[in-house]
Amino acid sequence: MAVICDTAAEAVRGVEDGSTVLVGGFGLAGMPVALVDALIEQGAADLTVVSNNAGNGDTGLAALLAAGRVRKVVCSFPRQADSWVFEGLHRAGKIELELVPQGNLAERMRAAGAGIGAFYCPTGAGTLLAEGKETREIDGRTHVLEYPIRGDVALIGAHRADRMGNLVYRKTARNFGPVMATAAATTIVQVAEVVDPGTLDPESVVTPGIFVDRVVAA
Amino acid sequence: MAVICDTAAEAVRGVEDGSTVLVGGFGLAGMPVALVDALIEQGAADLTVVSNNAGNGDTGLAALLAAGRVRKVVCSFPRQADSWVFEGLHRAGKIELELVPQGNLAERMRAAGAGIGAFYCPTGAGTLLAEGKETREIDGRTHVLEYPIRGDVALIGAHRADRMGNLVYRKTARNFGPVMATAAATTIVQVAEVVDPGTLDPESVVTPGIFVDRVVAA
Amino acid sequence: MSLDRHRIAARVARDIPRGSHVNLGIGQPTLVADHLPPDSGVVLHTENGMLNMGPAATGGDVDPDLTNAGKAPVTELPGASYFHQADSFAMVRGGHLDVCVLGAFQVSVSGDLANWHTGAPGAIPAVGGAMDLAAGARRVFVMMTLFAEDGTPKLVPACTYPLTGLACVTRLYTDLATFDLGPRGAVVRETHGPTVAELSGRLSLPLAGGPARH
Amino acid sequence: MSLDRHRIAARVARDIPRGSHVNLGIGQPTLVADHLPPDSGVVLHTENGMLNMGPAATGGDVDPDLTNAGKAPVTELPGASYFHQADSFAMVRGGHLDVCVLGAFQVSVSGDLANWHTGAPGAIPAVGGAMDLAAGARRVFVMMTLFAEDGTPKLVPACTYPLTGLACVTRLYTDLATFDLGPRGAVVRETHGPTVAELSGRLSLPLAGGPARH
Repeated sequence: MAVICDTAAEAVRGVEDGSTVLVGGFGLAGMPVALVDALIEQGAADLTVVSNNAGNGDTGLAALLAAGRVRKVVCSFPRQADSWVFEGLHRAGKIELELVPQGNLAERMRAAGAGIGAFYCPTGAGTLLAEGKETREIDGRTHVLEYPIRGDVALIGAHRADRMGNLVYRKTARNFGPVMATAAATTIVQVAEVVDPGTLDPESVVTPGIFVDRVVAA
Repeated sequence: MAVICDTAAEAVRGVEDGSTVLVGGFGLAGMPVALVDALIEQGAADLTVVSNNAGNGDTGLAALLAAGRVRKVVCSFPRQADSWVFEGLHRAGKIELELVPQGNLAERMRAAGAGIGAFYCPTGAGTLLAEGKETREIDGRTHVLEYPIRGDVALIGAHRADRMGNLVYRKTARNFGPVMATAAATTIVQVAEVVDPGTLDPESVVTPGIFVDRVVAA
Repeated sequence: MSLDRHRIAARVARDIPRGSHVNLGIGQPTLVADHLPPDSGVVLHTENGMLNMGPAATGGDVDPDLTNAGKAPVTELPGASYFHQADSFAMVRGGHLDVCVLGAFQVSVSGDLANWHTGAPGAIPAVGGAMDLAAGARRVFVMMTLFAEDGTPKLVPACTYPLTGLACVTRLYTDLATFDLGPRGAVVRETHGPTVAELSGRLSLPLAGGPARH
Repeated sequence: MSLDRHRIAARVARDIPRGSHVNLGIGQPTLVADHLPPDSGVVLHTENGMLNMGPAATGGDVDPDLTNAGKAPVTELPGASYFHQADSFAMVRGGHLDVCVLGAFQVSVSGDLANWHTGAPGAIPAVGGAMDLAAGARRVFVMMTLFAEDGTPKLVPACTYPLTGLACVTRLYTDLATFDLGPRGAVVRETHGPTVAELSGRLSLPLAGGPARH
């Protein structure tokens, strides 16, 4: 059952050093900035962060990186006009990078949430990013074996939650939130508003409350 | 681009003998009865039908079976109080059955729609239904290798469509529709109502029009 | 005194933690819902695609588009959500259900489950979501009578019926006793009438005995 | 005359069938949208989770929650839908996009694509959805200049940059010519200025020649 927290600090309590943290957002759309700020304050270090990007500008994920708390970033698109924090750390050898095609990033987290032990897919076959991975010919096409990506914690942003943890999102800010919510042991959500059960249309709930552990309006 | 048809007969035109037809519904909830009736009229035979059940009562899928058009049923739950048509045919050796756990049925069709060549999952490991299938130990647990189920045609029921083929469903009648829509070469949908683009809330569309080929209000 | 199926259901309900997400198998396990306290916060999952399912629908509330996994008309509670089959079984298989309660033909002392197929020649089996639930739920409870109508034990050293899942059942609720199952074999948690020694004899099984007897 | 990037984009747009579902890669391929006729019925997919994306947003229409794959603010058209990343890439990888248009560092005559990594020491590569699009779209078009700024051909016998996908590009649109690519090698569909023989010489490649010259 989802717990509704009063503060972002309460929501991120207990994240341990060495955790794998899934961080939602595509650039800043859907980035749970208040939760990431609270995590910086909370102090967990030696983190592996899984996110589409490696931080934009100086806020959110970029600030967590700048604070030196992240050992490794697993992402699809680290290099952008405003990814100077990551680039500086990476060039200085202070942060590890695992580059994963965006579809594999999403599907590997879905697999973690859906009880799929591994899956075959053609993305990246024959490229550097599949080097060393097991392959198999299926229907005449080379497929690469991919394993789930699980989080100890997911920090995601959504638009509204009800008190049972059901979530709806807004436009393309939906992006990785619903997938990460299924893939982490503890899913923590930042929303604009918490409403009573029965307020959200049951046909339109995107993330059912079963996947949500903590919610904070921030 | 979805084609809006005037009649169910027009919607099912061209289904060929020997096709694999995915038929939506869980019992009668979501069963596209008008499309199945039109398919009986259309005459395609020697079909493989993939559906959760093997027909209920004497209408819909049961009527298609009774008409002798189905060579094989792939389903999770053929035996029910009202599945006399299937049982009679099966006992008489006139229809083949492939029994698939419901979660594998859904996931194997999702795999077909999502470009997954095969996947490992623990369901059924060590049981009759996994006999002869390849297995692999992952994280200390036996996983069974499962392959996609693809349809030549999907016949599904939804609640409303817009003219671009976007679909919404009603309550638990949603069941297999959204999954089958992704897994067939041609997806044909029966709805209660066709509306103009812009009428359905973009946040609440369950099946985007990209998966829909033909729509009929019936 | 031995328990009727309603009292077995009540006994199961007592062990379901507050706020759990629970799937109740079709048939007798459905009765468990009637014994959950109104403030339990338990959220029922039905694998045909819904969370926070309400009680059976009657009269004007019956909606052919709103059924449970047994295809009986049900209702929705505030905070419900609907989803398609792949998402529904992702929940089941991904380990998100806290508890699932199933019926059984046979259960072995190590927790193997047989509940989908008698194996009789000519029988048409039906599996539905049973194998997914057995493999995916965090805890699998079984409720059944301890003996078949002909007196044959249904808790056995090893299942003779085709299996639904291996080593998946952690607790067994019956009319005569409640057991923990696992690698150590069957451990009696409590009995309803017979002594542990009597049960052991009737089942022809070694049973580690719990203290409780009701 | 050789084409500028807007005219290359217009040339690509002409080959996109009416009513197609299309993904336009970030950068120059985005320009193709400006050249689709208003009644084309083409539905644009953006892999961050939307179908029927509209033009760039300006002024008061800018919404930080509504961006394209390049993270630029965009608009929605009637009939749009939103979905999460696993669903978005299920569309891409499941073969549901009719056409995807990408940029490239290099393309080989057999359709290999290199567009994510220069391979330079110390370079931080970024792949995004390029490998999924290359592997999953029914037809992969590339638009690029035929030669790099230093005059090096970008259509090559075999890519020297790290690959994005093998044998995936079916048509290449450049400033100087349009090519079909595949197992037979590069076939010129039309040129914009040079003759096929001139192109063949500058590229040091055998080219099967199409008749059209514009």
